Amino acid sequence: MTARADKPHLSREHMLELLRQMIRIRRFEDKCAELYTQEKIRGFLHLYDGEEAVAVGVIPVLEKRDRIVATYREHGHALVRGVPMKTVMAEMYGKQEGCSRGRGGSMHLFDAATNFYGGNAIVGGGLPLAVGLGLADHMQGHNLVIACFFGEGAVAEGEFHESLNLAALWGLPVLFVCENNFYAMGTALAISESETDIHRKAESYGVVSEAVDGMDVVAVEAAARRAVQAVRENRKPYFLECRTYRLRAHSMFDPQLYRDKAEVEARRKNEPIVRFQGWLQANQMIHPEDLSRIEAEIDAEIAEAVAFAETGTWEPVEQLTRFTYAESDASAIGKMP
Amino acid sequence: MTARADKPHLSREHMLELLRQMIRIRRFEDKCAELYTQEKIRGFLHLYDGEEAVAVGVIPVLEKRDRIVATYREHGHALVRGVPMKTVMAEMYGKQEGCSRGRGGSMHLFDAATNFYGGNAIVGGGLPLAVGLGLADHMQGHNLVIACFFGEGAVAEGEFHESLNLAALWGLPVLFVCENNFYAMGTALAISESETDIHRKAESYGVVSEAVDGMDVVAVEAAARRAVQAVRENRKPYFLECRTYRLRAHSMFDPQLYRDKAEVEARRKNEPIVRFQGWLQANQMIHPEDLSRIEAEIDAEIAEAVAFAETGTWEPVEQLTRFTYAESDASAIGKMP
Amino acid sequence: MTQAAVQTDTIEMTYREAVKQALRDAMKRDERVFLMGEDVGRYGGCYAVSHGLLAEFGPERIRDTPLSESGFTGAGIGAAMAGMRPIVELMTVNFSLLALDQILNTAATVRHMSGNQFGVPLVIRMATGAGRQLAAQHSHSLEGWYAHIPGIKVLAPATLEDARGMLWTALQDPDPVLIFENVMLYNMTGKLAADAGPVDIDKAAVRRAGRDISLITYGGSLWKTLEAASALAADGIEAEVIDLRSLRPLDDATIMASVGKTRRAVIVDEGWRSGSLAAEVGMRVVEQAFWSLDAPIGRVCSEEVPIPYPRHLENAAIPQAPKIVAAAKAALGRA
Amino acid sequence: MTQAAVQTDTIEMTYREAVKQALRDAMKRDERVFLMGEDVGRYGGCYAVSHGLLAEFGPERIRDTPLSESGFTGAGIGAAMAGMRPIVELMTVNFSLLALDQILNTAATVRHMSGNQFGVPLVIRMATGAGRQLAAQHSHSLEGWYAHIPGIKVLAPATLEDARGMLWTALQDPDPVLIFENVMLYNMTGKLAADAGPVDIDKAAVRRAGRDISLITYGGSLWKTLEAASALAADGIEAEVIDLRSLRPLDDATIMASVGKTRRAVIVDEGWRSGSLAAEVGMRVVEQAFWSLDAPIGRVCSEEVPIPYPRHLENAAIPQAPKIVAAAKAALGRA
Ligand SMILES: Cc1ncc(C[n+]2csc(CCOP(=O)(O)OP(=O)(O)O)c2C)c(N)n1
Ligand SMILES: Cc1ncc(C[n+]2csc(CCOP(=O)(O)OP(=O)(O)O)c2C)c(N)n1
Ligand SMILES: [Mg+2]
Ligand SMILES: [Mg+2]
Repeated sequence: MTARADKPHLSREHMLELLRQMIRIRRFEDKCAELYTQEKIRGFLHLYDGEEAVAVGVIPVLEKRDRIVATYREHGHALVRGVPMKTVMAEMYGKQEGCSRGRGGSMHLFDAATNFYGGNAIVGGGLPLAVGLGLADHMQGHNLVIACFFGEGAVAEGEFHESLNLAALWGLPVLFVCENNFYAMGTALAISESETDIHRKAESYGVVSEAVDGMDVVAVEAAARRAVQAVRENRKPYFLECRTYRLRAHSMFDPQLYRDKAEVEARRKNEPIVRFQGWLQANQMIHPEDLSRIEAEIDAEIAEAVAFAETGTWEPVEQLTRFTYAESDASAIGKMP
Repeated sequence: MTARADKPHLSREHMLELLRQMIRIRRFEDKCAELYTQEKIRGFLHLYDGEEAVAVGVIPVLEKRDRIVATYREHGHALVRGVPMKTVMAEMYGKQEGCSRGRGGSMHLFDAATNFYGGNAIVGGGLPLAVGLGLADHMQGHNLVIACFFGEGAVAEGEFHESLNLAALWGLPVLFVCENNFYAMGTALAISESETDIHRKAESYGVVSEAVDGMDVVAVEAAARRAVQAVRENRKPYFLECRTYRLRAHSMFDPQLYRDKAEVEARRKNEPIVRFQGWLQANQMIHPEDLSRIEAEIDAEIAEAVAFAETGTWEPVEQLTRFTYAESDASAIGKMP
Repeated sequence: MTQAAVQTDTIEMTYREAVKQALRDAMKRDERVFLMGEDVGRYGGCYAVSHGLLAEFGPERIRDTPLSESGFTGAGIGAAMAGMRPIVELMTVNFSLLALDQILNTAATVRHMSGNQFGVPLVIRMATGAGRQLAAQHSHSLEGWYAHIPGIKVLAPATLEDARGMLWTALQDPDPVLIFENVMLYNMTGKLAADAGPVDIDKAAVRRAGRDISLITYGGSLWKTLEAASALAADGIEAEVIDLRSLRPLDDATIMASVGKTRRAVIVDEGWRSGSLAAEVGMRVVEQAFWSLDAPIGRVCSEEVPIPYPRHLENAAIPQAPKIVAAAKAALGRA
Repeated sequence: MTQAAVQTDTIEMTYREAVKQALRDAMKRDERVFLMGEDVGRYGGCYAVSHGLLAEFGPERIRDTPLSESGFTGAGIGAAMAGMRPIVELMTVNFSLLALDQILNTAATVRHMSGNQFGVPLVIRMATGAGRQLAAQHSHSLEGWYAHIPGIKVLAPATLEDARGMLWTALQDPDPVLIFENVMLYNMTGKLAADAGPVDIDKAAVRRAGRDISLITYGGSLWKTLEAASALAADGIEAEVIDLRSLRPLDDATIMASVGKTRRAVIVDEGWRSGSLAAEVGMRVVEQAFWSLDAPIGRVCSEEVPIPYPRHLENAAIPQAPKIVAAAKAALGRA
C-alpha cells in the first residue's frame, strides 16, 4: 500500500474501520445478489464488487454537512455515508420503510438526513445536479463540499463537459470523483474515449485533477483528503480519477461476453479487501480475532436489515400516485392530477 | 500579413480572388441589411461582417466533392462555396427559386449541388451531423473532407464534446473550424468558458489543433491548406480555431449593450478587407482599376440577384405541407399526413 | 380573478414589461430567487425581458450562462433542491429539447423517486411559438407536449395580469413549474393595475362569456380566438372563450361547466395537430361531458409541417381567426 | 397482411430473435446498412437483440458507441444524408431524451428546411415500456409522445411478424422512422413463417374481429387487450381489437371502419394519460365518426405518476387486462 496518507490517520483503529466498511459493503451486496436470485429484489441490481475502496476512501473524509450525488451503483456510497443498512435493504425490497419509501429501488437510494442526493439511473445525469448543489452553496456561503460520483462511461456524455465547464467557470465546490472501472457495461474505455487518460480531460477546463489507484483504500483516502481540502479552501472544483475494476457483471443480466475470465481473475488478486487485509496482516495491524469480530458484527447487521425489510410494509395501491407532486394537505392522498 | 502561405498561391490573380470574395460577401450582406429594413427579408438575419477571411480562407481550399456544414451565419460560406448568389437572395426573400425553395430563409441555406449541408439554427447542432458525414465517408472510402463551421459559443454545448470524441475515436475526416469571434450573442468568451484558449480543448480528445489569426485571409488560407491536407492524408479530424471578430450586431435585433463602441471601432481598423487591401496596395499587387472593376462586377451580381429574388414566385399556400415527407407521387402534393 | 382590473390605478405597459416587473418583484421579495440563462444579463435577454436587471441585481443573481442547456437546467434543479429558488430561462422552447433529459428524468421524478424527501422548487421560463418567420428550428409550440409529463406543472400566461402574476405563485410551488411566454405577446400593450400582484395558477378563466359555443384556448392563441369570437358575434353567434392558463394540471371543472352550457366546443392550440393539447382537452370533454355534446368537437391547430420561413406559409401553418370562425360555424352546423 | 401465417413452414422463436433476424437480413441485403449504438456489439445488446452480429459483420457495421446519445444519433442523421442506411439503437426510450434535439430539430426538419434537397433515411430503434421494475427513470412509454412530431414516422411492432418485417420496410423509407420495441415482448415466443419478410407499415391490423366494441391499442398493450377481449367474450361481449402498428401516421380508415361498426371504443395505451396517444385517437374518432358513437369513448392509460419500483405499484400504474375489461363494460353500460 502507499504510505502517502497523513500519519495521524494511520491509526490501527482507523485502518480497521476502513477494512470494516469495505467488508460491510461486500457482504451486504453478496446478500443482495442472493436475494435477487430469490426474487426478493427485482429490477436492475448493480454491484460494487471490487470498487469498495473508492467510496470507503472518499466518503468518510467528507463532513456531515457536505452533500453527495451518486449513480445507480450506489449501495456502497449510501452505506458508508451512514444511510442505515436496514432502510437501504427495505428500499431494495420496495417496502415503505425503505430509504426512498420503496419508490426508488436499488438505483434510487435517497436520504435527506445524510445529504445523500441519490441514486441516478441516467448516466451523467447527476453531474449537472451536483453543479447546482455547488451553485447553491456558492450563493449561500455554507462552505460545503459536493462530492459527485460517476463512471468513466459518463465522461463521453455532453453533460460531463457542460458540468465541468460550469463548475470551473463559476468556481463551485464540487469534487468530481470518476470511478474508472474501465468498462461501461460491455464497452471498454478504449472503445469509448479517444483520450483514455481520463483525468487529463479536466485540464481543458482548468480543473485541478489527479489519478489514483482506486484499488488501494489508503491511497484513495490520502488523495481524497487533498482533494476535499482543496475544494473546501479554494472553493473550486477538483477532479479525482480512481482507477478501479468491477469484478462482477455490470448488472444481474450481463453475461460478460466482452472480457476474458482470465482478466477478471487477474484483477481479483488485487482486489481492495484482500489487498488491504493482507497489508494489515503483514504489518501486524490486524489479528484474526479482529476479523472474525468484524465479520460477525456485519453479519448480524445484515441479518437485521433483511429481517427489517422482510417485515416491512407494502405501500397500499390507493397511494400509487402520491409524491408526484407535493401534498399540501392530507386529503391530497390518492388524488389524481 | 503573414508570409507563411505556400508561395505558389501568392499569385496576384489568387490574391485578387481572395479580396474579391471578401468584398462580395460584405457587399451582399450590406444589401441584405438594407433589404431587411425594407422588410423584404424577415426573420433572423446574422451578418458575417468582419469574419469574411474565415470562409474565404478555408472554403476554396476544399475540393468540389468535399462537404460543408455551417451555422445560421452562413451567407458567406454559401457564396464562397459557389451557391449562386441569386438563389441565396431568393431564399432570403422566401421565394420558390431560393436555394432551399424559400422554406428555410437566411438560417437554412442548403445546396445539394455544391454539397452544402446547411445552415443550422441550433447552436452546436451541426457538429454531430458533420461527424455522420465523416462516418459515411469513412465507410464508403471516398476520401472526402467534411468542413464543419461553428462559433466559439458552441464549444460549451455537450454536442461539441460528443462530436470531437466520436470523430477522433473513429478516425473521421472532419475539419472542425471554430469561428471564434469572442462573443456568443452578448456573452463574451470569458463568461462562457473556464479555459478560453479554445484550440487547446482539442488536445483532450487527441485531435491536432491550431489557432490562426482569422482576420488575416492569407494566414487562414495557409492554415486551411495544412489542415485539409492533414485530414485528407491521415483520415483523422483536425481542429482549426480562427480568431476573428463580428463587427455588426449579433442579429438585427441586438442593441449591443454588452460591448463598447470603442472596442468595435478598434477592431474595425483591423478588419480583413481593409487589412488585406492595404497590404496588396503597399505591395503594389493591386491597382485602383482592379478595385473598381471588382466592385462593379459585384454590384452587378448583387443587382441581378435582387432582381431575381424580386421576380421570384411565392409557393402556393396549397403546397404548405409539402416536403414534410418525401413525395412518392405527384398526388401527394398538398395531402395532409 | 385575473381579468384586467379597471377599478384601481392602471398603468399602460407591454407584456414584456409585465414579465420584467414580475422578475424584479420576485428578486426583491426573496433573496433565494435568481435568474439564470443564456444572455439574460449583459445582452438584456434575447427578447429584452431582463433588460436592466443585471445593473439592479448584479451578475450572481442575473447569471449569464454558457450555451449549455442541459448543464444549467440541471444546475437549476440542484440549486432548487438545496434551498434556492432559481428561475431558469431557456431562451426559447426550441432549445429546451437539449435540456429535456434533466426536465423529465430528474426534475419531474426526484420527489417521487426519493419518496418525498427531496423536491425541486424550480421555475423554468421560455419563449414559445411561431409568427416571426424564424423557420423550422425556431418556431416550435411545445408547451402542450410538455403538459404530458407528470411531476411538472405547465403555465401559459396570455394576459398582462398573468405575465405579471404567475411567476411569484410558481415560485411558491414546491414542484417544478414551466412557464411558456408566447413570442408574439411580448410587444402587446395593455393596462395593468398599479398594484397588480400574484395570481392563482389553478383555474382557467372565462375571457368572454357566451352561450352558443365554447372556444377553448390559451397563450398566444387567446387573442386570435377573441378576434374570432367578435367576428362570430357579428353573425349573431355568442362564443364563450376559455383561457386555460394552466396546461398541466387542466381545470376540467371550468371546461365542463362551459361545454355543459354551450353544448359545443372548438379547441384552439398552436401545437401540431396530432397529439396536440387540443386532443387531450377534447378527449376529456368526451369522457366527462359526452352526453351534453350536440356536435363533434372541433380543433384548430398547427398544420403537420415544420414551420416554413415565408410569411404567407407561416401564417397558413398556424391557427388564425378565420380558421377558428370556420371551425366554430362548422360545429354549429352553419358552415 | 401481418397476421401469423399458418399455411407455410413455421419456426418457433422469440420476438428478440425476430428482431435479430430482421437486423441480420437487412445487413446482408444492403451493405449501406449498419447498426450503431451503445453496447450493440461486444456486449451483445442490452436486451441481447444483437448478440452474435458483431462476429458476423464486424465492428465497423456493428458499431459500439460511447455514451453520447445526441452525438451518435446526429452521426446517424449525417450518415443517412450521405448515402448510408444507418440503424441507430438508442438502447431505451429513457435515454432518447438526450437525443431529442437531433431527432426533432434535425432529422425531422432537414427535408423541409432544405426544400426537399436532402432527406434522412434513418431508422432509430429503441426499447420502450414498463413492467420490469426499473423505476421512474427507466420505464417510460414515450412512443405516443414522439408521434406528435411531423417529419418522422413512428412504428410499434407488437407481433413477431412485425418485429421481423417492419425494419426492412422502414429502411426503404426516405424519411426517419422510429421503431419502438416493448421490453416485455422480447421474451415472447410464437411461430413465424420460415419465409417471413418485410411487411407494410401503413395499415392498422384487426387482430380480433368483433361487433360490440372496438379496443384500439398497439405494442405491448396488444396482448393485454387480447386477454381482455377473451375475458369479455366469456361474458358474451365480442370485442374487435385493433393493433395500430404505425403511430404516425395513424391509419384512420381502419379505426373508423371498426368504430363505425361497433359504435363504441376504448383505447389502450401505456403512455401517461394526459396527452396520450389515446387522446389523439379518441379525438380523431370524435372528429370523423362522432355520429356513429353510442357512448363516450374510454381510455386505459398509465396513471399520472413516475413509474414506482415495487411490483404491485408498477402493475397498478400501467394498463392491465382487468382495467380494460372494466373500461369496455363501462362503455357498454354494463359496469
Ligand atoms: C444516458 C444513459 N445511457 C445509457 C444508459 C444504460 N447504461 C446504464 S449503466 C451504463 C454504463 C455506464 O458505465 P460507467 O459510467 O462507466 O459506470 P459503471 O457502470 O461502470 O459504474 C449504460 C450504458 C443509461 N443508464 N443512461
Ligand atoms: C442550442 C441553442 N441555444 C441557443 C441559441 C440562441 N443563439 C443563437 S446564436 C447564439 C450565440 C452563438 O454564438 P457562437 O456559437 O459564438 O456563434 P456566433 O453567433 O458568434 O457566430 C445563441 C445563444 C440557439 N440558436 N441554439
Ligand atoms: Mg465504468
Ligand atoms: Mg461567437
